[in-house]
Amino acid sequence: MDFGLSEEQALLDETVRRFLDERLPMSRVREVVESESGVDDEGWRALAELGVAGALVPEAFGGAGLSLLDAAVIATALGHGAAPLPFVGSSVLATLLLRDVADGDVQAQWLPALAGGGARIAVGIAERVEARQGAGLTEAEGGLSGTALFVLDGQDADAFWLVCGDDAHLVRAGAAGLTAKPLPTIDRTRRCVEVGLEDAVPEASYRGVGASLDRVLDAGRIVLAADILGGCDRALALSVAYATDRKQFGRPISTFQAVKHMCAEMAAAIEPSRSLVWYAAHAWDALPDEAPLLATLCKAHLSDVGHDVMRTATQVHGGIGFTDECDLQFWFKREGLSRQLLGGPEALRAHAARLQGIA
Amino acid sequence: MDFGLSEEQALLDETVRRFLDERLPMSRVREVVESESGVDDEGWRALAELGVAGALVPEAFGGAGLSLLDAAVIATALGHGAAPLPFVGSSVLATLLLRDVADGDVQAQWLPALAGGGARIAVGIAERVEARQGAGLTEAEGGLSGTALFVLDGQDADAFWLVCGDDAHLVRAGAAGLTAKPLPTIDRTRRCVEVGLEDAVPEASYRGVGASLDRVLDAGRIVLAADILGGCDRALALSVAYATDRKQFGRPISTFQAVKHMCAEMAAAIEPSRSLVWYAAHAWDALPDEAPLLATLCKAHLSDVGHDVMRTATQVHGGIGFTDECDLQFWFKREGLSRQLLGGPEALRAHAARLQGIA
Amino acid sequence: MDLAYGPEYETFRAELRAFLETHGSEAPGRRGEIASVGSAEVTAWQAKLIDRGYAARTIPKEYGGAGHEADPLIATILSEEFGRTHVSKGVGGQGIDMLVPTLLEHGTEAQKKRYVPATVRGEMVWCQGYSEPGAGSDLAALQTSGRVEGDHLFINGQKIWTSTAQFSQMMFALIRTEPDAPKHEGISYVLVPMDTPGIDVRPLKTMTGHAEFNEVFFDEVKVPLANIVGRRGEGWKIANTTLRHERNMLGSSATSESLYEGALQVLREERIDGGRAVDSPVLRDRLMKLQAETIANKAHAMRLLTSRLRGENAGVAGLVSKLNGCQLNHDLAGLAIDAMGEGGALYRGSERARDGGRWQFQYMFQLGLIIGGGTAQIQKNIISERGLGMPREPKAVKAAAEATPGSDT
Amino acid sequence: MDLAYGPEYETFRAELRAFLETHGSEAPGRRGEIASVGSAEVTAWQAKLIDRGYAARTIPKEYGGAGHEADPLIATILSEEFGRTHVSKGVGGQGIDMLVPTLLEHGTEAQKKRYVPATVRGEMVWCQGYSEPGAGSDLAALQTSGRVEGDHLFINGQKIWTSTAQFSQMMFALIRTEPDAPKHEGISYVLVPMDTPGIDVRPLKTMTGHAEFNEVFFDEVKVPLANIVGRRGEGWKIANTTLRHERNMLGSSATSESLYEGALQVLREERIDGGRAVDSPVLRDRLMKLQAETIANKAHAMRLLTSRLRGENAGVAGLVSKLNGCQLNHDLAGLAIDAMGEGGALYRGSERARDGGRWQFQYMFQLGLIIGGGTAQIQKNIISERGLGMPREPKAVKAAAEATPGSDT
Repeated sequence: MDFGLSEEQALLDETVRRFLDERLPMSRVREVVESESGVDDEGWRALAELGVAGALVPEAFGGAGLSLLDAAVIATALGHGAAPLPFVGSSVLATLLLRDVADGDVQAQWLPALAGGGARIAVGIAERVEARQGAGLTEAEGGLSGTALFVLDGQDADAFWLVCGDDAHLVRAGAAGLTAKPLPTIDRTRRCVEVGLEDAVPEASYRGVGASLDRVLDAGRIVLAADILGGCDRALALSVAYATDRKQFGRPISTFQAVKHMCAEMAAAIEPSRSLVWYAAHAWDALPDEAPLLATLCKAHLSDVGHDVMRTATQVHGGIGFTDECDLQFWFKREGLSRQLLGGPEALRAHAARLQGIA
Repeated sequence: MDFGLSEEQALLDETVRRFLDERLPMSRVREVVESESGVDDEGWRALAELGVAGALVPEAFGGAGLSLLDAAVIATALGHGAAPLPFVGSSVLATLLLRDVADGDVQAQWLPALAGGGARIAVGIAERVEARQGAGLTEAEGGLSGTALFVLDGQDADAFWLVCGDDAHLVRAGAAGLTAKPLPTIDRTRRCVEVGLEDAVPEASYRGVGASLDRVLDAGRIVLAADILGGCDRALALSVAYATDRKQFGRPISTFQAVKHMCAEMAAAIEPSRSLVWYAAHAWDALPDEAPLLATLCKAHLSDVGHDVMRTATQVHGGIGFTDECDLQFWFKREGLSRQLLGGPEALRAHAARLQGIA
Repeated sequence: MDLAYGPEYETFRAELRAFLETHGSEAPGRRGEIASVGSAEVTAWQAKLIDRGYAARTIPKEYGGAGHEADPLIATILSEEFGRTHVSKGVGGQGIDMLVPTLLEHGTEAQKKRYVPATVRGEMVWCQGYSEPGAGSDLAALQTSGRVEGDHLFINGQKIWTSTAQFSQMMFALIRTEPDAPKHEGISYVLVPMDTPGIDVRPLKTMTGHAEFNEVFFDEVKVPLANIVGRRGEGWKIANTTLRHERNMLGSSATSESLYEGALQVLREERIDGGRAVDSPVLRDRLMKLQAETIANKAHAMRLLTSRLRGENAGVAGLVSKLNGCQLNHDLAGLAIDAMGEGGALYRGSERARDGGRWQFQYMFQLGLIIGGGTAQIQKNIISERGLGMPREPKAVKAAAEATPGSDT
Repeated sequence: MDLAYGPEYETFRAELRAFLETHGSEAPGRRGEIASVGSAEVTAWQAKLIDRGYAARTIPKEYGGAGHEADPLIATILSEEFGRTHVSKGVGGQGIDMLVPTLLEHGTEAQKKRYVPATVRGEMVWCQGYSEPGAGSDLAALQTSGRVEGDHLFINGQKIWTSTAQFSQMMFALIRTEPDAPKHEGISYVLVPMDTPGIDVRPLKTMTGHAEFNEVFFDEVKVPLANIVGRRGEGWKIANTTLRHERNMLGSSATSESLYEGALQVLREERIDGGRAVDSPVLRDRLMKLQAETIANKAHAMRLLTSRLRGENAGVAGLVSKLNGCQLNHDLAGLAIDAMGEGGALYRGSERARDGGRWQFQYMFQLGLIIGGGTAQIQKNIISERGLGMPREPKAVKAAAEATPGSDT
């Protein structure tokens, strides 16, 4: 019985956090989000050398061959840093699709490039979660047409996984008939795009892979929850630090009951959430029967906890927390996007009920 | 434009409260709830002289001929006193059914007796709100059979209004085939019974009166909300008083931020709720198009506010609030029953959506 | 209970409606829009409104207003009809809403003559200089200083959350002029021309991505002593008059009603898996919960209006509107966002963002209001002390209560 | 990450299961049931359990226990299997869970010999005498006094929230023996025979309608000085050891899991308008929300167990279980009640009340736990100070923090 991070995982966490502290401090994040690509390419390649970009790429393809729990540890650290890096889309969703769905040739072509940080693949899978107006793909005579919204990490991506029903198509960025347009959200640290297709021909198509798609969705939800968790950690740490620094009436506001209790409430919500994220990630790795429910509830729960934590942290910061100058807003907004990606809390809870035959 | 209580209504409120303070203090309430009937008959007759029992009985039948807003003012005062008196069932629901549904003979027979406080009629209408297991009436060859649950003010009632589909039947307590059995709930200040019927013959039956039944339900919801409001007022007043009396560390706990803020949160929830209760009651009297929605949302809202206020007040009282000795429990439990009567909050909100064509 | 306004008022309303129908199209952009402030278009519209008693209604004629008695019902009708038709109510903002009433009460005749008519006409725009980075709701802790030399003050320091500083001609500011006096007594209420050398206005961008506010820096800014309103050191009392005006401004349920209608529309229009969002019982339940609160707040506003009409003190009921309103507005925005799912995360800059990103903006901005303008914590102190008669905290503890988060704004 | 217990432990579990299957029917009523305490049936069952190391496992053999090393995994397996099968875990309560560990750590050899074996066998039942009406969580404010005369203490005062006083032979109590010492130093930890003249036990009925607790009054109750554990005036420190045990006891997720399963069953079985309650998307959404919290708490318990196994300090994670658990349990009960509609208001005494009124009882009782045993407010102080390293409040303000509601229990 050992429910917790291993020494290696603790080290991985520390390594990524230290890297981000040094190479991607918030001053740098602010620069990156103003850039066109919105990604710190140099930082991404450096992190790739630490095994982050290829965390889920098998060792045979030059990756680190890590577990989803490892990926969740990384995601928590990246969330903690509000890192403008294409981890969830390219390193988790796209990589797992390559691993679980693609054939050897395609794997050989893309996985090493992903692991090296030189290539990025975006994923359009939103329609599988909930069909929304103005989106949807159709396939006719080998060509894909339509619109895919909220394609994760799509800015400057080299290729796109596009999901259509139970089928997954890999389309190159340069394919004829494909256009990718920025889709500005409140979160500037991760870029979504809208992919338009007019009879675009995929590089590869895999049909009837619904079960794999669902499993990939589960992984994505867990990793997004882990990212929110990291943001919550940071928001709480910023709040405690601000309360310690900020003086009113000649005393740090951290000595006042109302402030302390708000911080305590954040901690009380965050800690069991961390346990839940670990549990869900471990289940994805080792307890496949439990994984779908845990992934679903985990993402729903972290979305609600994240919302509360971000609001409370903003209140602890007072007026300063409402300014652009205050870094807190980056996590506030990152959580705002994560909450909606791959299913908002209500949709996920309905899904969880169906999974258990309760609905 | 005048949105508020009239001088007469303020006087009515004060009169009922003062009566209850003097004649039904909590020491007396504790005695009454231990008695078999659970009603202070003497107090009820005395209140009848003040026009309370017959508030909604037309003056032609010896009543006070008041409005529903007046009745809501009375209900708030009775809720404030946790009064063990059959107002909601007998003086509101049963009286309105007599007024709106019954014929002149039946009205002449019962309304004066209700107004005088000498007779009580209970109402079984729960099935019209939501059909529940183990309940339901059928009519065959003029006889009623089945079970009516949560018949309000049914202990020692002289007659029962029993609703079956769109029909309303008035059955005397002594009718052959009718049995009334206590249905103990957490709230001991108002008695519900379970009425069993085996081919019992009604004294009068009125068919196809669904619209009237709905309007009576609306009135019942508003009056229950008003009762909850009165309980909230009392719970807040008890909390402020307790906080003022209770000393810790040599100071009244009312001087501490956490205690004050809990009281402020209660007040902030209660005051707009009062405005809503008045609005809904006035709408029932004067704005029939708006009344169904307002009645429905009002009861749902007060149920949620009531739940929060009772919890918060209990916390302000600390361990004492958890004891039987502390009077606060009477309102805690009274709210617990009111919340569920004539529709719980979720059911009412679904109903509100349907009323607006949103569902 | 009578929700009708009565024939006299309905006549007023009918005339107003007719006016708005005929002349509404002449109105400049909506009240508060920055581009139009001080323009000829604005002053012409304002003149027309004053002429009919639709603007500056209770300001005496001698100072450029319409010279009517205060009448809360008329004020409500004006607010309802201009709001309903989305026509500009004319010149608003802190000049006419806060400075003018203050000057009329505390100013010298010279000050009134000089500032009120121009402000009322819309030619002179004001900003408020109260908050400082180190002193939020606790105005007594202000540090911006006014050194008296001869007939002048020399102002040094910094103000923050100054919403219209960039296009104002004047600021009404709280300045510490008596450094040795007890905290509350050392402050003066000063009128500062914004073109005085030494003033530096810097936009303050908020988390919404826009600069709704400014910071204003003062470096040896020289202002005549004649620009002090009331006596030196009396500024604290005078500011409190004005703050009462602000608190009243924030108590309406109109924003909630409009956000509720907007959220309902979002739920009706948004489609999930082919069905409407409003067909989701869970989202609908949240919507109905917030509708009940919206209606309760609307009823509550009618009740408070009635209290004013009757000349009654509304007691604790009069103190809770702001605490409830901002939270409700924030929750309504949150519901609309959730109903849109991923689309709810879209923001300004995206063509696909519904209502131009309104909902995320409101979600953040209303949170800012919960924090700002008298924080939730301060509101709760006020409710418990003034409303419920609970004791003020002992001195050491009181400090704690008031220094809670949000006191920075 | 490895959720398996390993072969050695699975062997232990298998043996335990076999034992429970074979002998479970011999067990007396469930642990904690009042009727069975101290009976021959109980002591026989307890002896059987100790013999196999299933009870009093870590208490040394010389004091009547099974003499094993502490092993959190074994403890977890014991708790899981006894819980799963609803078989009595043997003698529990404050004697074996709190008094015995305290005596083993702080008692004299004579005290250990005299009290531990009898307690472990189930022959001697204890109650706890800490809380007083005027001193809740703030134990330093205790007023029950022990006047020293010769070799004896004479105790006067009152204790409250004494849950098993009516059938206990002994009480371990905190008594102020040094009236002139500073508050924390004047208290002694005293063992009081409950049959001493001058003790009056009165049932304390709670809002649930039942007397889960008692008040105990002392009038010149004469106890030998030899009954003091540790040194006179050391009681505060000793009590804190015991309180830590209590806080650990309250941290499990088993109650939440059981309430979740129960609530799910209610929703599955309850029918509204012919459909199941669980088919209401709104109730289902609430259920799923609480399921997520239940699973999070379960995972969290595994994490804390792992911390203990690793000998790590769990930090802030170790301080949040109680705050979350009681609130979750209260919410689960509230959901079950709402799902039953009017039926949810039925209570003990009604044949129609589902589960004998369990849900209303839990709704109230869990609220009592939120208030009691270290209130929510106190828990938050602990989390922020010990967990987040925020400063303790200055003296005057600290008083405020600790005197918040709930400190009465």
